[in-house]
Amino acid sequence: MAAETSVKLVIPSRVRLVDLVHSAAEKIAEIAGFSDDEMLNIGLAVREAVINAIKHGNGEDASKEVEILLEVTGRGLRVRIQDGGAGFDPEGTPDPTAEDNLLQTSGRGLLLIRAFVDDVRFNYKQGRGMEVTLEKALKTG
Amino acid sequence: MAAETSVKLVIPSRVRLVDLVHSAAEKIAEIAGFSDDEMLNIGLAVREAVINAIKHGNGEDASKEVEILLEVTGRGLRVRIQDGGAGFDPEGTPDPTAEDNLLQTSGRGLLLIRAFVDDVRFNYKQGRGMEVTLEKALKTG
Amino acid sequence: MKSNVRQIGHVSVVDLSGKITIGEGDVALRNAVQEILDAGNQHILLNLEKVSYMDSAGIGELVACYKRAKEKEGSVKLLNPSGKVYDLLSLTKLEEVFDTFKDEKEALVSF
Amino acid sequence: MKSNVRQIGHVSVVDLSGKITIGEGDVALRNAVQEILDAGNQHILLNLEKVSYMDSAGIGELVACYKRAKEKEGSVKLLNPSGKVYDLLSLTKLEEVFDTFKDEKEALVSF
Ligand SMILES: Nc1ncnc2c1ncn2[C@@H]1O[C@H](COP(=O)(O)OP(=O)(O)O)[C@@H](O)[C@H]1O
Ligand SMILES: Nc1ncnc2c1ncn2[C@@H]1O[C@H](COP(=O)(O)OP(=O)(O)O)[C@@H](O)[C@H]1O
Repeated sequence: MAAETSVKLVIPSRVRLVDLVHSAAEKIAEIAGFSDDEMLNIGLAVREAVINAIKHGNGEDASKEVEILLEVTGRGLRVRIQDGGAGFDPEGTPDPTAEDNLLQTSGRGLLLIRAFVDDVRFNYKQGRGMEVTLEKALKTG
Repeated sequence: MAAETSVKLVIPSRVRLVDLVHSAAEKIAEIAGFSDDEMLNIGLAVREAVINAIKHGNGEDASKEVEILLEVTGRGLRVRIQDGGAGFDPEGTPDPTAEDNLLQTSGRGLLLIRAFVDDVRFNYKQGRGMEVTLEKALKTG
Repeated sequence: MKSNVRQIGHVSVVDLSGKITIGEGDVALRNAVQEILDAGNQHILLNLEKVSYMDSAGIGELVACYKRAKEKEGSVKLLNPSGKVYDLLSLTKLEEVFDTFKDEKEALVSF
Repeated sequence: MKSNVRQIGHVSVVDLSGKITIGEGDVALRNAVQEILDAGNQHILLNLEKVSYMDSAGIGELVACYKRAKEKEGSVKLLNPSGKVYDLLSLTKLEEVFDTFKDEKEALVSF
């Protein structure tokens, strides 16, 4: 395991487990030293990425797992969310804030993820699935 | 993974991560349908077992992991806590409620674990470490 | 999430509290609004003051409610989105969709 | 965990709130009691009314405080352990060790 302060969670693809992962992410953010407001943001970003892994990555197939690694790094927090799906092109999704899309009832998850952490990386691993990495640095000074 | 509603957590042996595991155990107990009071009891039992795994099992060596599996079963909840330690004889520990031991400042963890769940099993796995299994059934009727 | 409906004239004010999130809050919101529409009312003011946050499913459900009311020639407006909820509405540009008020009376007369 | 000390005559009443658990609450309790003893006071009433729960480390620290006060010819007594905390004291048979009170005035005159 990479960091001394880290938690790996492995869950079957069930939406009812999202709250638990969300709380764990908030706790780790608190331990890492983030403010209450940043903690909420990190929690929401992790939540959205986990929901995507469960729904889009694993198609809510409870026999498929989602693995979430929460790590306190020297700079802040790193979160990796791994599903067992076919991946997707993150640049190919429609912009939910475009005039024509405002009345869509979905499609806002990636927007929230990108807004609430500093860096989001998508990495498709052949034979494993999609790995989404979120990074958030502690404010210094 | 055994149960459709389950969470596996893997943590390095650090006491500061105990609260996070404790909350996850409470959440799973809630999902399983336990009452608030039983949820508190389950949380405390898991907490004590995880503290023991971190301190006694792994000697707070952060390079050693503790694995916690929380599973909603047909009957209630099962929790497995696995450390990387040398194991111990659970029958060989002193009774903290004996007159002579009342003023000891430690030695009450196993008592609490046994009091707060229905069944506790200790299973030493050669080359892996101690596995403690807690079971708690939902009250029916 | 909890909801409570107050009927004030032709406006149904829905006091929401808790989180509007996937699997629970979003379903509760959908049901609350559907009941109002089924009862033949179509002017809905969602009081978000006590909603601590929403996720994308909750935000999607807000939009779904808006569209359902619109289909019945009605409308959904928002009262007092606070902190994080306000940030989310602004981030998703849904401020442009929803009429939003700080004062309940002002909101009521706007319908 | 939070603590606040009120000195009433020769008794130091420590109002505790939160959780007395490993790594935080237990250390906070130890420090609070040590400060009282260091200041030359040795009659201590721990008000547990707002303590939601303890783990075995917290319980152990309660006992450690008791012993430290005793060494200085003092005592540690308990006020209003509620719910889960009461259960824990009874389960561990520490009721037999600690004088425990429901009423602050009764506790105060007992020292
Ligand atoms: N882990 C994933 N695996 C496969 N596809 C994904 C994943 N995450 C997101 N997507 C794709 O990106 C689209 C946009 O995702 P998002 O912005 O979260 O909105 P929503 O989940 O509401 O559709 C999804 O509809 C899906 O097609
Ligand atoms: N996972 C474990 N690995 C090794 N030894 C253990 C483990 N859990 C408990 N023990 C042993 O059992 C003893 C009693 O444990 P417990 O009742 O929890 O009290 P405490 O942890 O305060 O000593 C410990 O002191 C330790 O020697």
